[in-house]
Amino acid sequence: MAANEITQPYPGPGLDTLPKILLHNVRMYPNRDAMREKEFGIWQSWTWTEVADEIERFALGLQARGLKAGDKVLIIGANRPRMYWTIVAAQAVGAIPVPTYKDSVAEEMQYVIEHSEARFVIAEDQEQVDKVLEVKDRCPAVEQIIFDDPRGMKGYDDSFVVDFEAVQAEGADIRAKQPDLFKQMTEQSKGDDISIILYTSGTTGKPKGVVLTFDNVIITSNQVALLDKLTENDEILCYLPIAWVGDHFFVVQAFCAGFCINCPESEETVAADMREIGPTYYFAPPRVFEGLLTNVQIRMEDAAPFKRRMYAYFMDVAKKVGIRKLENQSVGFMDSVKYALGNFLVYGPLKDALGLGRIKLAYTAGEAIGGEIFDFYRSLGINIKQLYGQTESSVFITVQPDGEVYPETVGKPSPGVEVKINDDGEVMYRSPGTFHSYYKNDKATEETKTPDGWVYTGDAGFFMSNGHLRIIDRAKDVGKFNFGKMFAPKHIENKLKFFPHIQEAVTFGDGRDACMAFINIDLGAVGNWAERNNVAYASYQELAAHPEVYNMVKESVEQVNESLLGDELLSHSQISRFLILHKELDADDGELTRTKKVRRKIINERYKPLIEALYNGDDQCFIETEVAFEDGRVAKISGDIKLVDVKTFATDANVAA
Amino acid sequence: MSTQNNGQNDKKVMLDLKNISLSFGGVKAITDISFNIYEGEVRAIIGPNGAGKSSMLNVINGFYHPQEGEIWFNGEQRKGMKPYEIAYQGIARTFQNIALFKGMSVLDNLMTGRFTHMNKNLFYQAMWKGPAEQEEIANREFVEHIIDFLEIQSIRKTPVGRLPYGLQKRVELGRALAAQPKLLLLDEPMAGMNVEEKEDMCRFILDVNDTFGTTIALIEHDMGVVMDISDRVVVLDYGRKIGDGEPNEVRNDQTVIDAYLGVSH
Amino acid sequence: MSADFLYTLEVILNGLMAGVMYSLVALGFVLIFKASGIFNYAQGVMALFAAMTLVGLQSGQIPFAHLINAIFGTDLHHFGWQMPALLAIILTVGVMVLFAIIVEKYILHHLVNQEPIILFMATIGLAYFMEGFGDIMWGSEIKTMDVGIPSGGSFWLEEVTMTWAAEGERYWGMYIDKLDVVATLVALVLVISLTLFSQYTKTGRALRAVADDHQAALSVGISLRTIWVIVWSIAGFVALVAGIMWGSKSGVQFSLSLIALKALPVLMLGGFTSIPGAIIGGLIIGVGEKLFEFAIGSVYLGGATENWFAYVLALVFLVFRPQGLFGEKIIERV
Amino acid sequence: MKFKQIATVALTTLAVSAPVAADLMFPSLSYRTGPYASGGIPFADGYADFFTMLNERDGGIGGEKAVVEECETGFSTPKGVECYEATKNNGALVYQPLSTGITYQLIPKASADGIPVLSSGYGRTASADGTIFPWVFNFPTNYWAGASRIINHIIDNDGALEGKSVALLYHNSGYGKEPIRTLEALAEKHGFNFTKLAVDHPGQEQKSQWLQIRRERPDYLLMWGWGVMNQVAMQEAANIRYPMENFYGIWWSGTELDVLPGMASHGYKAANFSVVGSDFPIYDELQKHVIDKGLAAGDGSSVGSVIYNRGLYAGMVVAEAVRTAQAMHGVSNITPAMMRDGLEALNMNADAYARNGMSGFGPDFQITCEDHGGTQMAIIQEWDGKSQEWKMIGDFEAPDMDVIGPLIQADSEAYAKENDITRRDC
Amino acid sequence: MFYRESGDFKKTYQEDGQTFPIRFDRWRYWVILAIAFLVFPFFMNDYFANAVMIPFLVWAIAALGLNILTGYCGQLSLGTGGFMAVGAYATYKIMTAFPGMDMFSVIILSGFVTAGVGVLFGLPSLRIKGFYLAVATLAAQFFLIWLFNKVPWFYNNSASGQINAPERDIFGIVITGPHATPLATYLFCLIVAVALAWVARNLTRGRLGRSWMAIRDMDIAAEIIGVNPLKAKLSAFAVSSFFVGVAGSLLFSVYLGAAEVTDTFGINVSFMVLFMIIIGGLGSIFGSFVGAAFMVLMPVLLKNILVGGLGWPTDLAAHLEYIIVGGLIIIFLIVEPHGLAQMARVLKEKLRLWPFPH
Repeated sequence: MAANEITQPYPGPGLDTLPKILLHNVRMYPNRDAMREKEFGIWQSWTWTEVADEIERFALGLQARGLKAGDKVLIIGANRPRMYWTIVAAQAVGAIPVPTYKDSVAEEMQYVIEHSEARFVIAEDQEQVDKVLEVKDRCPAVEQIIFDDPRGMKGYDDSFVVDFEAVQAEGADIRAKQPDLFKQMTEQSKGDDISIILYTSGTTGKPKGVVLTFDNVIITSNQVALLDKLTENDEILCYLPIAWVGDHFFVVQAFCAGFCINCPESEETVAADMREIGPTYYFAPPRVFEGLLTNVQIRMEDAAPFKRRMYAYFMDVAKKVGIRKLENQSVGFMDSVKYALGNFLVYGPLKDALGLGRIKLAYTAGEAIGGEIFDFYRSLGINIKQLYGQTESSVFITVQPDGEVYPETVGKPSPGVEVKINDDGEVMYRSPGTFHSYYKNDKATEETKTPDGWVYTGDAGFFMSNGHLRIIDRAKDVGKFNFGKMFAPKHIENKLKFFPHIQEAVTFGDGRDACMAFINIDLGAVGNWAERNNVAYASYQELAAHPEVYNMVKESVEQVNESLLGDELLSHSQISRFLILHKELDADDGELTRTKKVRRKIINERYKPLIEALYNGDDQCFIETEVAFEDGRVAKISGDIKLVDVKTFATDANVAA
Repeated sequence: MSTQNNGQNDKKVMLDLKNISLSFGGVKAITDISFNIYEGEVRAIIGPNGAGKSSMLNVINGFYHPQEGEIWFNGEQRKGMKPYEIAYQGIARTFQNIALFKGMSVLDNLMTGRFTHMNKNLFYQAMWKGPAEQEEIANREFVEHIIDFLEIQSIRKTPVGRLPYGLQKRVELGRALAAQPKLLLLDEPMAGMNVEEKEDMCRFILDVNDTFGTTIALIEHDMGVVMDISDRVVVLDYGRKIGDGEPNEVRNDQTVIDAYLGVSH
Repeated sequence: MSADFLYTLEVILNGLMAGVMYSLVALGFVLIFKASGIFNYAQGVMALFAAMTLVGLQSGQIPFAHLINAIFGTDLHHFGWQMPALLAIILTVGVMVLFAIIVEKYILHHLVNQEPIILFMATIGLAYFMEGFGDIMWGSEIKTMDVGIPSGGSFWLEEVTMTWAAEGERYWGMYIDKLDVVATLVALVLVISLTLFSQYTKTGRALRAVADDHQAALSVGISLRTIWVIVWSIAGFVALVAGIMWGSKSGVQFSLSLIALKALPVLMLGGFTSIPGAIIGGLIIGVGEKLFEFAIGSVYLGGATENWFAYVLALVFLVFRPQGLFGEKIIERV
Repeated sequence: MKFKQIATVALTTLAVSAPVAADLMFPSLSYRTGPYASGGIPFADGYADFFTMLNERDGGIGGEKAVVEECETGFSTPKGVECYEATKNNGALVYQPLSTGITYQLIPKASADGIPVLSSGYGRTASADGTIFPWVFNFPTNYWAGASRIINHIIDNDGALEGKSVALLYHNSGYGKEPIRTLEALAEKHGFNFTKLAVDHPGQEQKSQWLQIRRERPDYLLMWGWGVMNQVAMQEAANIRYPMENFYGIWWSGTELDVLPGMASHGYKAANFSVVGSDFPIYDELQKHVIDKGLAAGDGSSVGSVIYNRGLYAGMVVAEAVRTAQAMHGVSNITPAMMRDGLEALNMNADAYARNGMSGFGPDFQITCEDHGGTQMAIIQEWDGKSQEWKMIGDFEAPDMDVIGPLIQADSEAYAKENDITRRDC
Repeated sequence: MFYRESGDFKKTYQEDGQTFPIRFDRWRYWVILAIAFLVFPFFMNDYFANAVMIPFLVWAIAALGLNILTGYCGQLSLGTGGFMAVGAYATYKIMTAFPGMDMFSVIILSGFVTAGVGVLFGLPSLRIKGFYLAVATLAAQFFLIWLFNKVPWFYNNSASGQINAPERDIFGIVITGPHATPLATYLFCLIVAVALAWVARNLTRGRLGRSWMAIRDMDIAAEIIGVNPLKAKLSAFAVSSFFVGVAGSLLFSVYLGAAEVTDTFGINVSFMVLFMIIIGGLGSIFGSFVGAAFMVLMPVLLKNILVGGLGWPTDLAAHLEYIIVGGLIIIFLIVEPHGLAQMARVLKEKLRLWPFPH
């Protein structure tokens, strides 16, 4: 595919680093809000001028404390303005910010600190500081910890653990003496300098540090901002981990377009904060959209019959009309009226309740999204689009252009990106966002990036006739049935997960004769159902084993089978048997990644008896597993698990076989 | 953690109770008790049920007036003050049975705690715009820090009646803190709490003592908690003082063991 | 004895009698408040309704005649019988029991565990309802109550006392209304029987249990609903007695419901929960207001002080004893 | 938002239900409920029945149908005002507020709106002065005249009052207080002791007052009572054996309901301005055209009673005034202003009474522009315990105008001054 | 359903603390005010003004006053009628003593006089609580009525003891007396009512209001937090009486034009105002208005339906009115003991959550 031309790489001439863009924005939008954070009950706001001032003082303070160009600055914390300021402040000094996941345990953190050789750590609060202190002995490079929230920090060693404001105060002193120092500092770096290192969670093995240059992130971000016509009037809510490339991408886009970044009060209040802010631009992985939809469905089930009927009726209208309206296709007059009424009665309030009332544009990426989920949002009039990307590409590889949104594809290559499918069916790309390298891991860099700049994505996919890319699965997950047909587990799992009562699913089929499935029920949805139907249960395990629950899941699986029938490539992947796991798959037990992706290898090992039982045709199987609690204790859960057959639907191919 | 910061060298007596006796219609609740509270310390009052602990707190915040004895606060002897006057002196408290203002939100409860720090007159309040609003905002800011401190952001506007017990206790602590007291009296702050809630509460108490430097006097039944968080302990039994000292001393005091620890086991 | 002294004595005696009449109404309040914590403002209207029912039954009035006539254009008035007083009283008691059951079932049952002020308001609503209902049922004209209670001054007493006054003074003997004497006797019997009832019968003990502790009462297997019906029935009966007394005195009509207002200061004085309090409070109020009117009101203040004096007396009293004469001491706990 | 919606509903309901403006509309501010219903019902019945009879018999007045629109006041002043506001735009010709309180409130309102108010035997006595109160009439008599008439009756029958004592037992309200000033003036003139005894609404509790009466034994007792107060007073009077022949009531205390069964009230007297009894031709007409046809306003029990008669009388004078107005202006469908003219030219002579089949029913009088009070004559009636009937004693007689005249003058001038009214020229 | 709250976020405490933090509510509030000030005047006639709007506004002010005392400060009072009488007689005395004074000043002065009397009768509240206090306030009710009935000075020695409002104006517009136009009286009452509602909101949202509510909810805790019960209760009595006095003043001077104390300010007035706040909602300014609307409009509506619509005899209708009002009060209390304001709150929450049930 030919690359689209890049006409305007930067938001303005010479604005090739974030600090430079920051100063530019101060000139452009001195009094517009650049950042807000819900704190102390209100949205504390900083204009671009104020943000620049904060960053300047901090940067000068950091430098005064010995931070040098090329040093790594580890950032651990939630989405708080100071964490973001730290990124830019470090970059201004010429240092490299390394954001990391705040919920990672000490050992995980130790690896990143050690590997990145960070000299400075910026930690949000006492909890994070304690974590760093715990591993400090093994990470001799760390010289200083700077904390944001002074709560409980009184008794700490002042020489090693410093208050963010104290650093800023030092910076302010320097600025008083050298008013132009900061500006001069920002002049030092250029577009091809390293801007940030993002550690990927990695479904396998240790995290890898993806090194991205300013050009990587700024050019990519700017292209998408231009494409989507983002302006300084937009609003976003940053609630995803700051170490995730998506979140960083947001920040860069906010800098490029000059719009405002909003930080939630806490993790628990994200939904409420989202409702208050009403972002116009929104980025969420499919599971967030799934979660929202599940939530909507659960809540609607509790509604009075009248409301339920009204909801069902208007959702039907929306399905018929909504997407057409969104894509500016003609709609009948009566349908328009019905849709307008529906908008008043259902869609409007619904979107508003979800905080999506002002959305101009929403993106989802990271995993495939269920078509039904996708259509649900689009029928409500939310312009949600899929994109395809990864950390290594500074997010964007392909994106769905307006008016060409198909649930099963991830769109066309975004501006400046070239995409091809190699002989193994793996998707490859080359773009301005292509990462610099893996930090201290040349081997991995070489394995992933060809000398001429093409990058292996690790995903299997193909171009459809309309020029859209369709991703089937992780390339290494895609397998083959014994009878030679393709098996794409993720695809089927996603279909299963669309049902509100199914939280997680794992399918098996590679090198086997048929497709089998593990199911995790959604405790919220099923618990709600149990409550309404007076089903008593004491634990997840008990609820999961309930025959009624099995029936419910069985119906869902059969529906999935039926839908698979329509897809030529996958019709033979119908699930023939399944079981409901006695425990929830958990990142703490290593079964999921921190971003809640299934770790197949571990599951294959841990639940081998169950898999075998599925294929053996047993009705029941005993299993014992270890679970880890938050405080580190380990316990065992065991039980007999019921295995169930499911109806499959005959395809022509099957019949022929 | 709290002890390490309380320099034991320059002990300044904040509250001094001298030979206090209190009786209700002939029934002696407190008999000739004397003890003092140093500035900045966490002082625990313990004792079996009916030992006169709550009466002691009630004497300190002026709800009861002892028949005999002297009360010295910050170097001044107190005479016949009403509880609300004592609040103005900088003593705040929580109650054993939660005494929140049920009809108000968490925020309003805490703002009520700021009462002694607000003084705009009726006319300004009737007009609102101007001084009254400014005063309100200034105090709201203070209260918001307490909300943040106690991690009760998400229930800010919830009517307190709807909150679970543990949170209500926390809000009540918040209300007392909002008064920026010099001396904070806590009447069984952890009664009826589960282990996790107790841990939280301990953390808050220590943090309060640590962050704001507030002197704390508390009544508590959970001996483990008392020994952990207090600097000094006074032990009461049948309205008399039977022990006074640092947790370790008290723990090993035979009278105390006999009277209290022995009984409770 | 000087005439002034005798007059004063007369005023006091009459005050005591008036006080008994107040107590009769106050009793109904106390009974209900004790057992259910409800401040039953409708007590006065209950007295009116009971009296109306009694007179209506006695004279063979057709209930709702006016309404029926208005809707169907008929011309109904009376059944044409005259019922003996005793039978009418028994039937009226039955009506009051029915009333109690209806009140419990349709109102109180739905208001369990509400705040006192809400229950209070509900009884005001009930009072309004009953006022309209009674008028529609029995008509709003003044009716004469005649159940055979004597009335008028006692000539015997007048003649006896006439000689007491000092020579040459204008004195015409002591005046005491026979009706008041009867009322006093009835009140006495009522209080004694209520006391006996609550002391020596199972139901009575249950009532006391409820008054002390709802939970405890439930735990010994007494249905709160039954108790409430019983209490309201008794209160209805007391209302009937009050209605008969007041009705004999001033005719049965709308104003009878306003006697509730007379009972309130009595309650303040006597405490909401004490039966002896209601009696003694009534006597104090009765004597107090008559004496004040006699000695000060009509002389210096232009009269008609009785309406407010009782309240002011109760108010002043309460300032010094906030829980009333016999009310349980309010202990504030921290 | 909610209350606005309710308001709208209320307004629309009103619009739908408002009666069509009648040809001759007579609002009746009746009180069939509340503590004084027993007095209010007969009057309202009599008033309504009279017009019903005219409609049935004559097809109305001068060919125009008469419509009586009742509005329940419950004897409450605010409700009365509300009734006035609700009915005044429906073409109301004349208001009879039936309550001194309501009359006081309506005087300025009706004067501003130009609708006549007629308060026969109650209301503001000074409104007899037509130059200050152009829209208010209070013929044939008033409380001051009533008080004077009673005192005159006592003097005429029992001799001079010099050194005697007269007590007034009054309803502690505007109504009850009305005669005080007159009686004080009369006490001065005739040299008797005057004592006031106030009884608070509603009047069930009079023990203190009666004990006082018993102690002080006033020679004569006057009563300005209403409703239950009358019955209780009568009972108490009987109880203390107050001599009934020395006990006088005003017309609102002189009804069948106010006396006791048997001989207990024998000899009790009351002033009145319409006579008692049903021995008049009008009753035949009523029987024929109203009661027999089932058109009676009430249940019939009040027909013939004292207050029913007063209702009839009120209807009759209004009808006469309408006829006068129709004759003056030559139109049958008159306006309130014409009604006023009719009232100001009303001449209630023997012919007029006879015309209505009510010969001797009330005093003769002639209303003029200046004089809105008429001759202010009243009659005394006495309760006969044997026949259980009220009997008229004596005739309609005028009050002591030497005393009342200046009082009216003074009060109307005070009103004029307070409200900045200039005396109109007649 | 109507609520769209996305993007309505607060950046200052001022915004967060405003009376209507939700955009839609704010907007609705202004629409109602606009209707009241700009639309209703065009439809104002005698009946609408005198039977509906003016009584509604006057009673709403009285209800506001009582709500401050009972709803916010928890002091149950049955003396409202008496305090209204104080306002009315103060107005009468001021109007006749200072003929040149404008009506606003008259009304405000009357309010202050009532506030003083209120404080006097509020003194026992320090010792007496709950129903005892309610009954104690009846002493104020009866005593004041008796006083105004008895002492001729209060009614300038008029023969009947009635008081009449002379004609007074403000800026040349006649407000009282028979020549006042419905439009003028309506607007005057409206301005007073809106201004007082605003003041009530201001007082209840701040330090003073919180001290009242603290006393109401838990007086011991309030005292320990620094609230002087004497000051809190007496200030509640003063403010409440001010409002009630203004209502009494308006009732007499603007609405009725004349008054007789026993009849106009009797005990039933006290109960009616209490009904208003119970039905409207204790501790709610909005509730005071709805409660007043309910109690004023309900009888008008019933009368119009029963007498006007169905042609029933007036006495039957009046009795039925009692039954219906009484019955409705009971039903209201059963369905929603916290009044219409609470219903509105629940409804609002439901609409905010719409289409979700929770």
